[in-house]
Amino acid sequence: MTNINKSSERLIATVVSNKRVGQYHQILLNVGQMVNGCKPGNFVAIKVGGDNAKMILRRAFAISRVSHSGPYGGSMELIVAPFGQGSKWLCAQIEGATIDLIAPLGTAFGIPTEPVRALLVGGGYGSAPLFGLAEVLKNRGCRVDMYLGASTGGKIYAPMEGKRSVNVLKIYTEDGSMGERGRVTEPIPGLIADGLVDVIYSCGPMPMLRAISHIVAGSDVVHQCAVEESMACGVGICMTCVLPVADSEGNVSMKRSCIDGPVMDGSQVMWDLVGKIPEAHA
Amino acid sequence: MTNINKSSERLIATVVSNKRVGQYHQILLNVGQMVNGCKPGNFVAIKVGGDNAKMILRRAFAISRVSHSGPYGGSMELIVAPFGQGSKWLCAQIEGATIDLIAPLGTAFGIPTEPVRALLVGGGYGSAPLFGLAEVLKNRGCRVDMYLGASTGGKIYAPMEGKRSVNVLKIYTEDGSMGERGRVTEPIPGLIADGLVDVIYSCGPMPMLRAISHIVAGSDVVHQCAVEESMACGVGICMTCVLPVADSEGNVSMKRSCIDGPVMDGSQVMWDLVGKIPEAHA
Amino acid sequence: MIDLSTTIGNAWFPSPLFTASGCASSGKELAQFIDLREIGAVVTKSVMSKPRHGRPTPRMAETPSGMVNSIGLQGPGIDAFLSHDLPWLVSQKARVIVSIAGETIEEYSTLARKLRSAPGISAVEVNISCPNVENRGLVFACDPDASRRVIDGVRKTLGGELPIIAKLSPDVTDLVSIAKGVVDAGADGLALINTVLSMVINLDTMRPHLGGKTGGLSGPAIRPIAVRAIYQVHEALPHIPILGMGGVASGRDALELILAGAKGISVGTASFGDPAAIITIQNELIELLSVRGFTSVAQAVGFAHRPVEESENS
Amino acid sequence: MIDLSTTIGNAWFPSPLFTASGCASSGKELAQFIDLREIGAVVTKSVMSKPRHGRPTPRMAETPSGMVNSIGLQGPGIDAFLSHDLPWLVSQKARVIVSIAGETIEEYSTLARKLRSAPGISAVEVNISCPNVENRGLVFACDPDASRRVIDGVRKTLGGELPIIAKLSPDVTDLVSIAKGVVDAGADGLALINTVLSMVINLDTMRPHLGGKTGGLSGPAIRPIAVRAIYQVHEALPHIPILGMGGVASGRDALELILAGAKGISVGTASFGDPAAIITIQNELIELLSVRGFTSVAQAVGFAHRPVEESENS
Ligand SMILES: Cc1cc2nc3c(=O)[nH]c(=O)nc-3n(C[C@H](O)[C@H](O)[C@H](O)COP(=O)(O)OP(=O)(O)OC[C@H]3O[C@@H](n4cnc5c(N)ncnc54)[C@H](O)[C@@H]3O)c2cc1C
Ligand SMILES: Cc1cc2nc3c(=O)[nH]c(=O)nc-3n(C[C@H](O)[C@H](O)[C@H](O)COP(=O)(O)OP(=O)(O)OC[C@H]3O[C@@H](n4cnc5c(N)ncnc54)[C@H](O)[C@@H]3O)c2cc1C
Ligand SMILES: Cc1cc2nc3c(=O)[nH]c(=O)nc-3n(C[C@H](O)[C@H](O)[C@H](O)COP(=O)(O)O)c2cc1C
Ligand SMILES: Cc1cc2nc3c(=O)[nH]c(=O)nc-3n(C[C@H](O)[C@H](O)[C@H](O)COP(=O)(O)O)c2cc1C
Ligand code: FES
Ligand code: FES
Repeated sequence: MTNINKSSERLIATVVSNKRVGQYHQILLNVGQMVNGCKPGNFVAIKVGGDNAKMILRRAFAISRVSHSGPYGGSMELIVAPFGQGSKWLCAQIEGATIDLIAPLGTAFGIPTEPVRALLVGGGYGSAPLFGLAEVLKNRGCRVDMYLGASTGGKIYAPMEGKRSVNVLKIYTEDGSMGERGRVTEPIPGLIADGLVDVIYSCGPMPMLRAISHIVAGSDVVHQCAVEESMACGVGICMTCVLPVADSEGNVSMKRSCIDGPVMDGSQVMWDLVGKIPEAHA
Repeated sequence: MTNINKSSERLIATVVSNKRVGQYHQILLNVGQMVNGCKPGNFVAIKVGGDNAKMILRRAFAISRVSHSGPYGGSMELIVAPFGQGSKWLCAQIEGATIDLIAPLGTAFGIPTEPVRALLVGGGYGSAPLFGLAEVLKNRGCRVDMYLGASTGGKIYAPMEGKRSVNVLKIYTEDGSMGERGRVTEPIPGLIADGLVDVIYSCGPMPMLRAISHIVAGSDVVHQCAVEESMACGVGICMTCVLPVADSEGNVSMKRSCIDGPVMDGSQVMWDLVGKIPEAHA
Repeated sequence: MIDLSTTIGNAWFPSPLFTASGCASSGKELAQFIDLREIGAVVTKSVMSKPRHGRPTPRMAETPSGMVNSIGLQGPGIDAFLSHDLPWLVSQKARVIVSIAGETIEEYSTLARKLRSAPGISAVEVNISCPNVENRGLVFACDPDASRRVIDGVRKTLGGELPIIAKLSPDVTDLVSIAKGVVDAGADGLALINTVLSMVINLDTMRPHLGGKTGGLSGPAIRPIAVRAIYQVHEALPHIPILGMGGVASGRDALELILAGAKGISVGTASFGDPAAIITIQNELIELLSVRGFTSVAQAVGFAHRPVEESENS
Repeated sequence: MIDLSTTIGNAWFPSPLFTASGCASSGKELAQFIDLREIGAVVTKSVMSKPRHGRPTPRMAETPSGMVNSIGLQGPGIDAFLSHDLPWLVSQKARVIVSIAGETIEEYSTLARKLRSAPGISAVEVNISCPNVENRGLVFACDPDASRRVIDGVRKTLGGELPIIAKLSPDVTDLVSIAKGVVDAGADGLALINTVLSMVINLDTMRPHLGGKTGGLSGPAIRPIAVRAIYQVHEALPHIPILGMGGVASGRDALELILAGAKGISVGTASFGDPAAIITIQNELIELLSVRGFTSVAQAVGFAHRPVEESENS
């Protein structure tokens, strides 16, 4: 056997609740034992549109966090932006609806064995998995700062409860409608220069991940980012979700972000080649 | 302008109720003023599967009857057999759901100006429009007998209220599970021989309509039947729903059952040519 | 305000939205649902020399996001068409593109001759996706030489008056060379695409479902094939107007085909699901164009072919 | 009990359900969801001589009941395939059909030579839907002569040991003649159909969405095209085994292709929506066959072609 997709399974889950939070929907799904295999960074692939749908591919969503004991047993939370027809369908599902999902999928954020100073950077709904991650890091004795950014306040996802595990939470919006005006990446060079960060965990739009990678380049800061590429299968069989990644010897290959990601080492992703193809193999 | 599809319109109707009756669903839709244009024999074309459906064509259903004044204004009743994915979807719609429909469509049963002895023959859900028709005929002073047939009792649709307008109601099932065992067409030759029938109105499977046409052939009995052909558009623009019909001079042409039907003169339908094509045009 | 007008050859249309041949019958049936003057033109069902019964039923099967039909060109024949259907459309002030179909090269020319003197026609669409009885039933549109000869005959008969739109089939290895051939032979525009040859087996009878066995696939399922066909042909023949069609069911679909290179859009199967679809699509298209800063349809035609700018490349 | 077994050339398979090339990667990824021994065979992603990065992203766009992909044959190359992927599949006791792809006729033969001595292979699928670099990038499968020469080269290199399945493209005017050509050149079976050439325009960038511009349409949208292709080819070449594919997502779809003439069914895009789809389809197929009174898959192959009985005709 292999380790790929290990402990992934398909499940028909029930919607426990669906609340609007800013411009997102916070959707809680009853998934039972499945929570035991879910780690921060993993994602779920959801069938959308119902039985007669013309949509044939699953949609990927980060697992925001899981709860092992709830009134309904294990549950999983998703933060969903109503974007196109699939995510809108999901956001329209009410309590009691059933959802066909496959999880947990993909790689998880690496958890340091020592207490480190961690900076968690989230863009838009990218903050979703960071709160679960913060909890784990906090339990390991890490110092956890979280910087969240978005174009506008309605796109900042930062639940009250989530803040418990975080030492500092800063919010940046481009229109200044919440927190400070500006980009979430702007303060990072200063933090690094001041030696306040050992590891950056990031999740959000690709340009944000790319910018962070460029910022940490040359420093000792480790950068683990959760990438987001268009996925047809989510389980490694279609090769649509690839991006160029260098191995330790500098050989570049097109890695699948669904099984070799979504969490990747930011320093190995060849950001300038994303959407292009590397030089032909020798 | 033209008379084709006259008074047809598209409407988003609300489901007032949806009850299981035997193997059918009795679905009541709130359609407001539209009822004024609906006559027995007309049908409705319904969009199925919801917004993201892979089903692109409407489904046709006979208008079972309309009520002008209800608690919700005008309403329309359909009797639907859950057959394939479209009709199953419709049967699954609950009170309050909205339905995209176009109605009234097609020809209606011709109503005699004099009181006649009318025999209404229904097969399966084909009885649906006959109860509304019976009411109209009764009000014109006609004697109305109704014979309903199906393979089994669960497929007989004969609502209590409907029986008011009917002088005699007889039921035939092939398995004998309800009414008399046998086919609904069996007693008809006797009735005709005894001179008890002036007009037969029929609605049901094509073989039943064909059998009745053969029975009345040579007699003076008028046969108005509501045919059922597979329809892509329901409004006369696709030419999928045709069947061979002779005009008074005996010229056969392929008539559209959606606009030249569904109610047709049974003596003009070339039953032996259905599913074939007539000789080439001279 | 968006300038919706478009031209094909010397014909001018106030809107780029047309019915698709065979999907609006003669126009009468739609008049209850839409005002025929509001659309670019009614493209009539392909008419042949003689009246025709068409293929046996069943004539259609629904498939995922599509349908397969085998109508077989049922129709009244050109004479009845010219004496009944056309005058009615003209009386309604609808613009009309007449689609013609034949079984021989001669039949197409005969049809063209009859159209020549008929008033009120904006253009002729030549449906060459018909079996050529003179050549083993090989579909004209699948044979570069026969395609060319059909258009050549129609051109010669029509003279320069009416624009000719050659309607091509996607069921060919090299669409661009067929397109070039018919343009050389005198076509002013191209209609892309006709239906895709398909089949459905009925699982009850366990035989082909359609009376005509094979049929043509249409509807949203084929839209990506239509986009590719239009893009390829517009790339090769950027100055030839294309009437695009294949699965257009919304303004976004219409815009996709226009960006690929279509100057006009025919709406076919979508009208079966909603007889007023063409008007909805037109309104959605106006909205989508204006959001993108276009002030005319013409600006958007083939826009997907524009060279990549340096800034995008980085 | 239904006898599910099927054969292609001298290869025997316990089930007619196969993965589709490029839709199961190397097999490892699916092993969490299905037992690879339960299906007919794993058809591997087409492998080329050298490792390849494939096409730039985006590589896919969803379309109504379908998707368009342009992966561009990303893969590790034949040597890595033979030293890693194949031994793993063999260790799992999975039956394996290796799909090969090349840019020159010579490359196909080279690949065949390497497969010849590799243990554990049931058959070779030759994906000829690749651009021929020696002939203006014209896809082999669209060129009758090049198709034949590829198969001829592979046949000569392989000798008689391994069955050869030639995988054809539907994007041709005359599929039957291409099929006949490759059978004459030594193909034991045919795989029908590869994806349909398509394009999607992105309405935000207003350019072709895929990095590779055009791509291949797959999924339920193309099923009616696949059924037609299989039916046509089975009619012309009733004794040649066909591995059918194109939009199969349920047991009913698999049965439809089998009735049209397929001896085996590859499940591609449906596995993206559900990695265990192939097992569900297999179970549904068993049920549908038995309801219809079949005791084996073999009885149903091409059943839609049986002559019409008198009783049906009346
Ligand atoms: C690993 C991963 C985690 C994600 N986590 C979240 C999350 O927590 N919350 C959230 O709201 N969204 C998340 N997304 C993005 C989400 O998958 C897309 O917004 C969604 O698939 C859009 O589907 P649609 O039908 O609404 O849009 P459409 O545009 O109709 O989708 C068409 C196709 O494009 C793909 N697609 C469209 N947008 C994206 C995108 N941004 N990324 C990847 N594929 C896309 C779809 O999956 C689908 O196959 C995540 C994506 C990935 C890959
Ligand atoms: C004028 C008319 C009146 C009808 N009245 C009723 C009624 O009162 N109650 C009722 O239950 N059914 C009625 N039917 C039949 C009903 O339209 C079909 O059962 C229904 O369309 C099946 O759709 P589906 O999606 O469930 O089946 P599917 O088999 O999935 O349908 C696929 C396609 O085939 C067509 N089709 C399938 N079966 C039939 C059929 N028997 N007749 C016509 N088209 C068919 C569908 O419309 C659809 O386009 C009527 C049909 C017509 C033409
Ligand atoms: C029922 C039906 C009948 C058609 N009849 C014709 C025809 O007579 N002549 C013609 O050129 N095309 C005919 N077509 C093809 C359409 O005009 C159009 O090219 C094709 O359906 C693709 O567009 P759509 O997906 O919008 O329907 C027909 C299509 C359908 C569905
Ligand atoms: C993402 C993707 C990758 C594919 N890669 C290959 C390939 O490498 N070789 C090949 O012969 N066919 C390839 N195909 C075609 C499939 O094997 C199959 O012929 C086609 O997708 C139709 O089947 P489906 O509708 O079940 O997917 C690919 C298809 C998809 C969707
Ligand atoms: S999404 Fe299919 S391989 Fe990653
Ligand atoms: S259903 Fe389209 S013409 Fe009758």
